[in-house]
Amino acid sequence: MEVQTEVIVTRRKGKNIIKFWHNYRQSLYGLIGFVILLLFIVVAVFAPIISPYDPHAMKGEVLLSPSISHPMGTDHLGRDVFSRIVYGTRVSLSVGFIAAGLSAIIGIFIGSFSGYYGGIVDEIVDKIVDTFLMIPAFFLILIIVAIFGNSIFYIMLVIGLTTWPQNARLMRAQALSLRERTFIMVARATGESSIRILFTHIIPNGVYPVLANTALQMGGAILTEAALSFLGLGDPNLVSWGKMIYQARPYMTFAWWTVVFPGIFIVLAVVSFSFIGDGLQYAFNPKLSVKQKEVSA
Amino acid sequence: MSGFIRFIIRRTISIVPMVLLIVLINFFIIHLAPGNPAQIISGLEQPSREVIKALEHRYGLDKPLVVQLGIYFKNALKGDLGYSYIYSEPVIDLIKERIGATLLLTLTSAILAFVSGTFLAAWSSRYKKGILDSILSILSYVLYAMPSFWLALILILIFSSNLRWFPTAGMFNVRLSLHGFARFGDILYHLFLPVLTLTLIQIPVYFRVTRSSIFQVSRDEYILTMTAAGLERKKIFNKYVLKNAILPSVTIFGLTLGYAITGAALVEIVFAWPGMGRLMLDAVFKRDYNLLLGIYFVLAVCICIAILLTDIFYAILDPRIRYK
Amino acid sequence: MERILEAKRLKKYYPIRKIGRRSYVKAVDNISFSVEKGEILGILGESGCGKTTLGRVITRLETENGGDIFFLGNNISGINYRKMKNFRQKMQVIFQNPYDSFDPRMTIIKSLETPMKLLNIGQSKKNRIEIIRDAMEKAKLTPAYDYLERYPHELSGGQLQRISMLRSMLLKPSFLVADECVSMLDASVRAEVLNMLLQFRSELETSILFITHDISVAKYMCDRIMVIYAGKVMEIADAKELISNPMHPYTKALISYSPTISPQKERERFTIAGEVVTPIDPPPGCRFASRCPFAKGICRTEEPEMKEISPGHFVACHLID
Amino acid sequence: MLNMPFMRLKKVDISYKLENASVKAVRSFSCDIEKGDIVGIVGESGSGKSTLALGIMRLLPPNALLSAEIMSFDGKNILNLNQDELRRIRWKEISIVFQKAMNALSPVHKIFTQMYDVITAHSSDIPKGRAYKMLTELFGKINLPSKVLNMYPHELSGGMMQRVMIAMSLIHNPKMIIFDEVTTALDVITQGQLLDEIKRLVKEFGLTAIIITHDIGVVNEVCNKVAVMYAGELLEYGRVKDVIFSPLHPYTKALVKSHPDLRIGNELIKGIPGSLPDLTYPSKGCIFYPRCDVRLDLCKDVKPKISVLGDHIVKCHRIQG
Repeated sequence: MEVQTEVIVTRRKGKNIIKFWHNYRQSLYGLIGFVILLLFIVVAVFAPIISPYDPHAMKGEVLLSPSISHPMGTDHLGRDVFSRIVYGTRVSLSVGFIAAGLSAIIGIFIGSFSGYYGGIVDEIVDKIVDTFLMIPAFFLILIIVAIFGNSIFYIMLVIGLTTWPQNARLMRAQALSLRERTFIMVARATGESSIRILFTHIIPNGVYPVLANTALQMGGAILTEAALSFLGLGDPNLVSWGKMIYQARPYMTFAWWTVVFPGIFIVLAVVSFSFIGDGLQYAFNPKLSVKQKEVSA
Repeated sequence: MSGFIRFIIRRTISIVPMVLLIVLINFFIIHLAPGNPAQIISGLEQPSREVIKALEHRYGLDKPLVVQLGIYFKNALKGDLGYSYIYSEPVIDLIKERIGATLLLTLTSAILAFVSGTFLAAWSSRYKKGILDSILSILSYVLYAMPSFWLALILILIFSSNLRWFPTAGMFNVRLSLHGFARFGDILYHLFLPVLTLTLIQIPVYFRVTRSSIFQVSRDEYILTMTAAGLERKKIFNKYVLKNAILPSVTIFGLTLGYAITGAALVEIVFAWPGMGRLMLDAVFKRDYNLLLGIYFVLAVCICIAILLTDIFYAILDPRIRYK
Repeated sequence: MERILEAKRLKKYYPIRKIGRRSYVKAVDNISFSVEKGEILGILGESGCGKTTLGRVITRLETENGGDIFFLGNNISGINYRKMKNFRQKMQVIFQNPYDSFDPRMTIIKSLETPMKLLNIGQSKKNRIEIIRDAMEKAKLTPAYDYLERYPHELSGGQLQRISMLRSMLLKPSFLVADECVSMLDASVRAEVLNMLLQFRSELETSILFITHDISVAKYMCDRIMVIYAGKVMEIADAKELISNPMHPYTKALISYSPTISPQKERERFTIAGEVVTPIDPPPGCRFASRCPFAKGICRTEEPEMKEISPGHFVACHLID
Repeated sequence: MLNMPFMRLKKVDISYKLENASVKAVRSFSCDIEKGDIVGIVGESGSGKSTLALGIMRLLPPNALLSAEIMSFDGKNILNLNQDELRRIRWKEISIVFQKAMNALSPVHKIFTQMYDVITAHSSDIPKGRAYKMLTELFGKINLPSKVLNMYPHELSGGMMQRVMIAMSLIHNPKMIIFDEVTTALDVITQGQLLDEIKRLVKEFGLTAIIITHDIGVVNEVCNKVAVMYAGELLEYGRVKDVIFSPLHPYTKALVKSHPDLRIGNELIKGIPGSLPDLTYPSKGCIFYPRCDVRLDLCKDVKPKISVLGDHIVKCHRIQG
């Protein structure tokens, strides 16, 4: 009998994933974003194979306009713009994933603890989150990077450490409303411990908006890194899209391609993450409460 | 009405801990930064022993950390933000000179974005699921994803370098010394591209929030009541849907200002706009921490005030808020 | 008779923040009662009268501000979470909203099995599943696996509420709080749930605190009924006695306004005006005075004492001697 | 159309188009309403009663499909009216009061503003001063103080808001008002007060009313006729005293039996086993067949015809008319 239940549970879990995908597909944007992101991942992983030239090699002629041998032209040092963009994908994607991932983890924990336990700790967390949300995080990131150094790990870490309040606020709101839900009361009344409730009920049920927001934050992190690089604060050892724009700016008026192409890729990457956020919202939109609505209607 | 005044007082008080928190962040950054805090505050590369002594005394740097924090608070709230190392001037004076230009840019674009974003949302919601709606929606994603500095560069490329319609840089023409109305016009002329850039990148936020809010409000029960009562559709939309649907965008107006001011700083650098962005860039390059922290503090306080004002405006629009 | 639960002068105040002075909603104010073994005590009142708060304080989901609760001879007021664990199995609760009583991400079997596991019922998972299946079949939720493998949103409200009752009953509690457990259900399913509750009572001799706003349901279910208004007890009596011989003006109004399907249509209404008041910093005197058609001077200055007017029938009203 | 009743509905069908299914919410609903009637439409959740009300008002959402043989009101065919004609009929001839009074008015406009807009929607040349006087008078009739006009919806209690909505429905002296679950969210006493009010107003204004509810008790309190709906179909229709006190349809009988009542003896109430049929599928036989305890073989595949016994209508194979 035990076996039978187990089988059933796993079967249902598989079904959930299918259902998730079914819902996700409802969003055309989500689908497009997913495809673009897949392409970007492929480009990032296979950068050495895809790029026709060494991104650092200053072999070609200076400021060549786009042609067959240099599809996106060359920059002021004769480096192939396309190859540099391909390598830049690595930086942007890793900044997006790691910074936003960190931000999500911190946000989920702080938000769910503070929302579920409430009390004075919650009030303090709420004030801190409010403050962080109002004040432009970018300036804080800028200051910290300017003072403490600008390696890519530092940049990711700082972005993660300064953007969690958004996630914390979403998670806190979820925890606050879940706390009043009947099944949480039931769990308390049947003696489940607070930690257990937090990890088996609150976080699994409330994490969805945070995940959708994380997709958006991945795009945000890419933009932040680009802006830092544009200010000359990017990692000096890496090729990044923002840095390409920064370096090409003086030559912009007679070599538009050096500025335009990297920018287009930034936009494309950020848009794909926004699209995915859109798709996730469809997928997570809990239709579980449909019946409840029918009753109250 | 006393409820309203009480609300304003309560909101004003609630700003205080935020300002304190910002000061706290600044304080910790100064102390965690490499180098001697006294040196940072002095704004000198190698301040003399006397200067350090004097600063240590003035800012209580020889006292325990808690006392230092207290002194730092007192100074910051008085507007004493230390000296700038590159300009050898009090940070607060440098900021005072430039904050006007930045606020002009930020507020103009924020208000324009609010108005046009809301208008576009109202307009496109009439053609729900049509082509126009789809185009606007995709456009909103793209604009949202656009780095402000890159959009600024592209606009310069098109409108200044190629078409030569607008100037590439500055706030006014330094070669002409215009006065009165002509000067005002000149500033507007210079303002156009930077404001356009900033407005464009902010429109998506308002557009999307208002659009989904119109969609939601249209399904609210009171709209059904009004329809049942035989009100004309146009009147229902213009009076009842819009006023209710605009509330979320008013809320985010304050919260978006932080985003706007970030964009503004970057755009200022591209357009050589004589605001805080330029100052910030200099500070970054020459590692003028004091100036950086000062800028951060002042901007944060400005945003807090702006949010307070939007909250009050919101309370005027929504009668429910005062009693919460 | 064995006394299962006794509440003495229970209080629960909620602070309201205002600039200047602190106000309190006195949701439960000095309420005392007791429940005997196998008895169903009805707590009857309108929205906001404090009946749900009372249920939550008793089940330790909220902490009281004063008073004592004796459960199976132990004082459980102010008891900490760890110690309460020993009583969890003995005291269960069923809530109003069946759709929300189950974690939407868990199958029914998981929701049923978890509390049993936590409270050490059944030797193994297999054993527990067998117990659950048997209980399901006894409650005519058959075939059991048809329900157990499902997610809550795939079941109807009536089914969920019956499973929710089953979940509590599997723990064999000696005391059950049923908080408006049928108010969200349709008439045709409501009867099934009520009858199931009655059946449990007779099988397990479980005492039930039956919280409801519906006097007709209270009459059907309860042995005794306690009427509360704005956080205070107005009247308490044997169910039949209370309905046939209500003494308190509020009880009279409740009975008079309750819709009925009896043919004698033209009854005389015992009319009262106004709406339910929230007890925020309530003035002295009887809480019902502001709406009572017979209120005298004393009703607004002095709080009425509980008086026993016939054996087991208590009323808090100045007008009754 | 001389011998047409005041309102005639014949074979009204309403279905909602969903993503990959269509829900038949109302199926072949027919009934006649005479002038001065107070008709209760009673049914459980999912019975289609509220959808029917929206259908009569022609206020269905865009994904709903309405078709009917006849839908006439006061000699007018309301099935073929265009948007503008509908707009002119709404509120002048028929008005509706919704269940959730709290959400039925815009939260950011004062009540007077909204009332005034409703006034000017049909008579544009009324100055504000006169409208104010008119509304004060109207509010007086419903026991509402005129200061309510200067308030916002959130400042009122549920009962007050429901009164405001009733006042609003009366502004243009309509011939008919539909009350859609207006007392469902209210407390017993407030509900009773409001029902008394409605009864009085219907007489005073010479109205015809439809009262939609899930509570047969409410029907018995105010209505003279009742239509029993189940899963979108009308199963029984007639005078209250016939339908409730000597029901013919097994569903109505079961519904009455599942109703705990204060004034009827302490007999056992009984639920109806099973649950609502899936409305996405067309039903071949009697809609109540799966839950019926007196079903015949015939009921499974053959739709019962409407049997007319005087002014009592039943849809059941066991009843021959």
